[in-house]
Amino acid sequence: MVWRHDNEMQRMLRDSIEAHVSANHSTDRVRECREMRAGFDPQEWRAMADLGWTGVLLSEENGGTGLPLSEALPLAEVVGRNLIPEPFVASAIMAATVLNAADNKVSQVIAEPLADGSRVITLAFQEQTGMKGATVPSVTCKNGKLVGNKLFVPAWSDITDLLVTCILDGDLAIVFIPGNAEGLAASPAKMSDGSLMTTLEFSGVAVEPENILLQGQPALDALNLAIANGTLALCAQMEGLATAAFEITVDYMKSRVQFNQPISDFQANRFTMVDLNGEIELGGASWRQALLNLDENRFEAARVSISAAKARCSEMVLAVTKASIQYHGGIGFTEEADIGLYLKAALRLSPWLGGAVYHRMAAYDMYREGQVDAGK
Amino acid sequence: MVWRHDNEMQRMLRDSIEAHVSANHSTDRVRECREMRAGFDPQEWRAMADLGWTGVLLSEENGGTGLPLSEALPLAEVVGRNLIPEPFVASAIMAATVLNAADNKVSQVIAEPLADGSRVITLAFQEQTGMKGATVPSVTCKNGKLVGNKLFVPAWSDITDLLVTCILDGDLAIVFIPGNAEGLAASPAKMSDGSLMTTLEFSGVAVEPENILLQGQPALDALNLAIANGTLALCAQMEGLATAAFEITVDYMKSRVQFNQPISDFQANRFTMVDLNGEIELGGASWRQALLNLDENRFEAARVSISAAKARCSEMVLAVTKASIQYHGGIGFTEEADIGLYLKAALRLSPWLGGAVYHRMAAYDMYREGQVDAGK
Amino acid sequence: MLENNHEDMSILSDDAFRMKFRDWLETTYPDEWKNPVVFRLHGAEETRWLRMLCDGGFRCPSWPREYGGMGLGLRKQLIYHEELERIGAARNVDTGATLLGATIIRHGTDAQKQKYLPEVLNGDCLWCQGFSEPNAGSDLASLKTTAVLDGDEYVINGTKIWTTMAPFSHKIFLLARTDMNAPRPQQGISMLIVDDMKQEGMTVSSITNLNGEAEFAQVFFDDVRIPVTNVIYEVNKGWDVAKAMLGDERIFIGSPTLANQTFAVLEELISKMGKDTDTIFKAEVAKAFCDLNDLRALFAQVCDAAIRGVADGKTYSTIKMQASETFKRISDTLINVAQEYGPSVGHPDLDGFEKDILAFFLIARPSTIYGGASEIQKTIIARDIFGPPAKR
Amino acid sequence: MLENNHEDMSILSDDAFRMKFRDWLETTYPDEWKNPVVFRLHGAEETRWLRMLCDGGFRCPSWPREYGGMGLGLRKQLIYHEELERIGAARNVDTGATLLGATIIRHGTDAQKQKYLPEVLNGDCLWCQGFSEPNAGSDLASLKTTAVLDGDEYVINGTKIWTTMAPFSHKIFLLARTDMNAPRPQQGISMLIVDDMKQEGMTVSSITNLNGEAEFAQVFFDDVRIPVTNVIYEVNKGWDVAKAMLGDERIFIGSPTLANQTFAVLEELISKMGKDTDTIFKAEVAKAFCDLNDLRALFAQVCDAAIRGVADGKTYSTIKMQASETFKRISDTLINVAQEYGPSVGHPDLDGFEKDILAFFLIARPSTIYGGASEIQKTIIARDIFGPPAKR
Repeated sequence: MVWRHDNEMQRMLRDSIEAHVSANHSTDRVRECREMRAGFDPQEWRAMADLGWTGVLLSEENGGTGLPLSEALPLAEVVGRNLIPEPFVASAIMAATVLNAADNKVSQVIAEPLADGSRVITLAFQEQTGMKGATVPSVTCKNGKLVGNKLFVPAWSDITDLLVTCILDGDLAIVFIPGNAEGLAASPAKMSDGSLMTTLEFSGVAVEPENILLQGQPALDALNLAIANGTLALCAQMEGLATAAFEITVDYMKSRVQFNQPISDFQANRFTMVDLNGEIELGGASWRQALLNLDENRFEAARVSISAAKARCSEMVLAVTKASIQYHGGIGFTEEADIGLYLKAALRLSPWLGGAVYHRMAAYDMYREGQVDAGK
Repeated sequence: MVWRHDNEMQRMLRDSIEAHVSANHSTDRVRECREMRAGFDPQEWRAMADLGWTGVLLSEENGGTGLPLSEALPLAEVVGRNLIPEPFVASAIMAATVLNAADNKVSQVIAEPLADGSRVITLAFQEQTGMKGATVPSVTCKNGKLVGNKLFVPAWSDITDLLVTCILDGDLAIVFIPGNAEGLAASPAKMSDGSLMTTLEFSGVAVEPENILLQGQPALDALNLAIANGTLALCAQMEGLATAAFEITVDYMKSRVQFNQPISDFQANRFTMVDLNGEIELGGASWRQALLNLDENRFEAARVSISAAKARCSEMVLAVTKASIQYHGGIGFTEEADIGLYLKAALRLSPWLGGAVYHRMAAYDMYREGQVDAGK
Repeated sequence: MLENNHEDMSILSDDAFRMKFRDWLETTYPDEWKNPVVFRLHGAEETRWLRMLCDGGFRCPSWPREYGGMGLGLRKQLIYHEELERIGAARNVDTGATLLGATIIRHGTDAQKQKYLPEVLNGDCLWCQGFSEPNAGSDLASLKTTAVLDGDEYVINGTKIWTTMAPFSHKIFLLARTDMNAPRPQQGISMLIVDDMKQEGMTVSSITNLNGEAEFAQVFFDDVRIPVTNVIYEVNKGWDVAKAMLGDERIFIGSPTLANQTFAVLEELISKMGKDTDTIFKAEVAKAFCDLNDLRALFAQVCDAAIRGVADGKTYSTIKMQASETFKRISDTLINVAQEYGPSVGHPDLDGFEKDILAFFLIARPSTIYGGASEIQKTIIARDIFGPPAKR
Repeated sequence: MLENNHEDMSILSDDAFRMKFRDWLETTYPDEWKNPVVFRLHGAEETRWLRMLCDGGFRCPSWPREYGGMGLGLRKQLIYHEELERIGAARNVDTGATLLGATIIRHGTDAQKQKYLPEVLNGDCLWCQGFSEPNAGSDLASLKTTAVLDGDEYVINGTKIWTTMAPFSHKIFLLARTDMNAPRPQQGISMLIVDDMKQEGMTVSSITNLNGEAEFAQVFFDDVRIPVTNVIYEVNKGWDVAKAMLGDERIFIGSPTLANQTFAVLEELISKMGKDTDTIFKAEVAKAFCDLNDLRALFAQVCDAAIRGVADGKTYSTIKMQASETFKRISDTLINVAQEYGPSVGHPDLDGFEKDILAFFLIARPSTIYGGASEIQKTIIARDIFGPPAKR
């Protein structure tokens, strides 16, 4: 994709990341992490923090570098491209967005260990499958006690703390809950990529008043922005993943000889790969356009185009990795081949924050609502 | 499709038809008929009647040969394969099915000119787009007067008479209305294949008591069977059409040289045609299975499988004819090339009696209803 | 003589230019040509429109001002096209400006420039392009039309097909084989001009398309004589000239305009049919919507790349293929959603709906054939991804 | 000695046979193997099951009774498979009966029949098949394993891969090159038997698949010695023998069983997720339903044709490809409908739902690779439609 280019800051960031990744990361490490309890390595999380990854979005008051989202997304691409298992999007993008919005003394206290990589912060907001931004939570905070369940919470580990959405005095609120809080039960489920997706049950977890980070409209705005930023970063991550799988497959196809020619010479194979290349291009274009809308504060258009981008990228990353397996033949179905790691990561990322079927309809629904509003 | 075979009766019928068709029919005639007012040739309708086509399903009392549907369907295939514009399915299958169910003196009077080809009979029952069998009509028959509108009525012409569904004394009824009845206004619209699709407005058309052919459950059963038979015949017609378009395209691809080889040598083209061949096979298998269910009185299963077959065949006939245009290159986009006639006929047949999107969902809904019933 | 005496709009800000052209269009563009059911302007209509543009100072956006054009960069050219789309302008092929003119400016002699450019500018002369032949479609290099030198004239024999707007054109430029012994088929081809479509030996035979229009034709050359000065650039270098025609402007063939129009009709249709709340049909429209959204995003970004000068052949091929395939797919959706109304000739019998959806569907068919069939685009892209396949 | 002493079920009516087998299955089939989450029986489990069948008189439906089989025609074999599917039986590969046994019956010597058939019948001996090699997958004829005559022994060197159930098998039959100078790659290949997977020079190296199972292996042959009597049919005729293996029974690889199972899980899933009234997800399931419906129809009709003896290679290729592609597509739908639950290892954390949907998805992946990849099937079908492509 010669025709796309980074700006100065993006290029600097990308170069520094890629240097780190090629020195410290490999598919061997991906396999090792899959066997770890949390599916990622707290040591490496700290190393990433030292390079500024975990604080990339965090404001300077929060101990970060406060870069805009567009500058941070090359990181997400590299995370995707290299199957880096640490919870970059969940924590360094989504939780950080909420912390930036909170912007008070407590958020600084919470943000600091995220910035230095000693803790992971994750946002627990989802209570059902599929999603279209913020929904009214059933989790409540009454008399300082949090009650209810959250589903599909990513990035659960021994060093994870939580930002939890709940209803407080009839308003949406986001509260901070330490991972080891009393009354919190976690049921983590292992995913195809080795990561955990966790159901959290809050049975009267104490919420200190100073841990109420946001409430009312600011809470809703922060949640929506966190989901928007997270979805875009996830798109970038999926594009990175798909691009890497595509390249690995192209190389394999050029080397694999059947019937006296490399299988990359067979026209049907070539055309299928061209179609997939087109899907990657469309996915990449789609989330970049959505990012532009968000950057330029076209919120209505951004909502629509983020959903469209997520639909395309979710579908594309599966299409590319599935075809990659097919073109690897028997090899592709072995645990030993790296390409399977890409498929299993794609399976995890594709439905997270809402899958293709869901977002495609959501994009059109929101577009129509916007039109109807505009038409009033 | 060597592996499918006709039974004795089917083979006899097919041979006789094909002899007639090759002597009397051509794409020139298809073009001529498109310019005719009704989109078909009453002369040829009579010739087909002489060969027994119009009476193929009509019972012997009704002046026909009373063959079972399965024996009549090779005719529908030939009609599709040769783009025969006369309204075989609408009249000789659907209207005939109702007349057979009526089975009384009047039906004989009505059926006779159908059997001898002097008249066309068509069933006017549809009042909205998409369909899933019989629906409660809004057309009413009160005090001997028919009032209301029918949409998408096929086979309208100077020699067409009508069987109309309506509500009579709170029951579904099917009544006979001569095409020239007073109070009947027809608004025919020309379709891509030259045929007419007609909106009929009944503003107090007189219904003679003896022209009430069927009422209550028998009317409903007859209507459902007419739609079922018509849908299956339409599937057979679409399979015939798709098969012919496929063969024409294969021949063209073998003769068209680009880059020093016939375009049939390009693997991507070959594989796409293989996929389309698979769709034709699935479509053919699907309607034959549905026919078997209907023949063996498995009505629940028949309803499901007829919808599935219609979905597959409707989609398949468009896929095949669209690809046929693409593989004909510029030639395919000229009025002069025959292949365009196939596309235009496919456009007409595909949505008639309900399109693919509709029937796919209907098939699954009916299957689930059946399961739920069975589960009770 | 050629100089554009109108205001130099290349020095305006993008927004100022956009508003200037928009104002002009809003006061000038004929209502009867808006949101056309007829897709393209022909003949006298086209001449009228080109003259209006010329009089307004909005003619030939890409030509340098010294040749009478507007001298706009690619970004302003894109704005120009966006504004035409916004007003719902009918398409016109304008082969004279976009292909012939650009080529003459780049490769023509002074005499050719003096002779041909002014009459293109004021719309007096409409051109058509003679490249494809009955047996040289996607495989253009296998063309067989010959031009044999006879004194100071070339004598042309052969035939061209799919010559768009030939029945309405005054002149034609074509590729013909001038060296029958060249080692490779791409060599020995020259680009030639025939100054009069009605001159002796010329026959134009209209071809009616599936939609009933006669916009293109087969053109026969039977001992057609032209002066040697009617060669563009050098003899036997026609292939290079033809390739050079595919400049930045080929990006416009990847524009989502037709897909946009079709989608607008789709939305109107589903609403008129009362199916806009029917989830199952809405899902089809949602798919079309997302396809279009992403195509537009890709087009915008490829345009940026083209403006930066970094768009490559693979990128142009990608956007061309995606644009035509999306147009086709959305027109398919239009037909599917229309159900029984789909095959209606003219327009469906639906109150207040007057769009010819069948025409949209039919006109979309060849979009993946002309201007480089999808198969050709895929071959180009595959070569970029994998390298060329081994010769066997 | 080989004769089947059980009742001759080939003379029963189809219905009587069906009910007889059904009754036997219902009283005999172990509950713990029903509707398996583990897909296939291995090793000792398989031996136990084969012995149960043998004792019940239901072993080797296609073998003639004189060799101890049931001597059933294709129609009754289909009924046999339908009843196994009905009870939710686990699949077992049974290479010994379906491939090796059938081949020995057709091409083996009397000694080979006496030696090999009884132990296949009673389940004592499990076989695996050594065809594919690391560089000879779809292109089987390019295999490189050699067998060199040394006295009255062949000495085998080389390696086989994707050898299904090799870790659980006692014996292997393989293709090896016995004439290195044959003019065409298909010539000079023989089919050989190695009587002991543990004999000197044999190494079986398990390969773990994406689903974490170790059902297949790479098998290495390092100076493995076998007697010349272990050649099946004639020396250098192994290719013909291998092709002849693809008899009527290859229809079973086109069976919709796996697609059926996957669809049943899909329905259970959507209901457990409470999405069975959500139109947009239901539409995905409806598509899967229709795909399955049509596949089943096609399979039934191809079976009829096979029974009539008129199914040709194109038809077998079509049903194989459709069955595997449909299985794969429905498993894709399963994952899509599951949304966030899709990637769960084991099974999703959904009350009362214990199906491993990820395993269904992963196991579907190679279905379009093994047994003739979809690309190979398409090549075969295309040859039937168009004839072979010209040599260039």
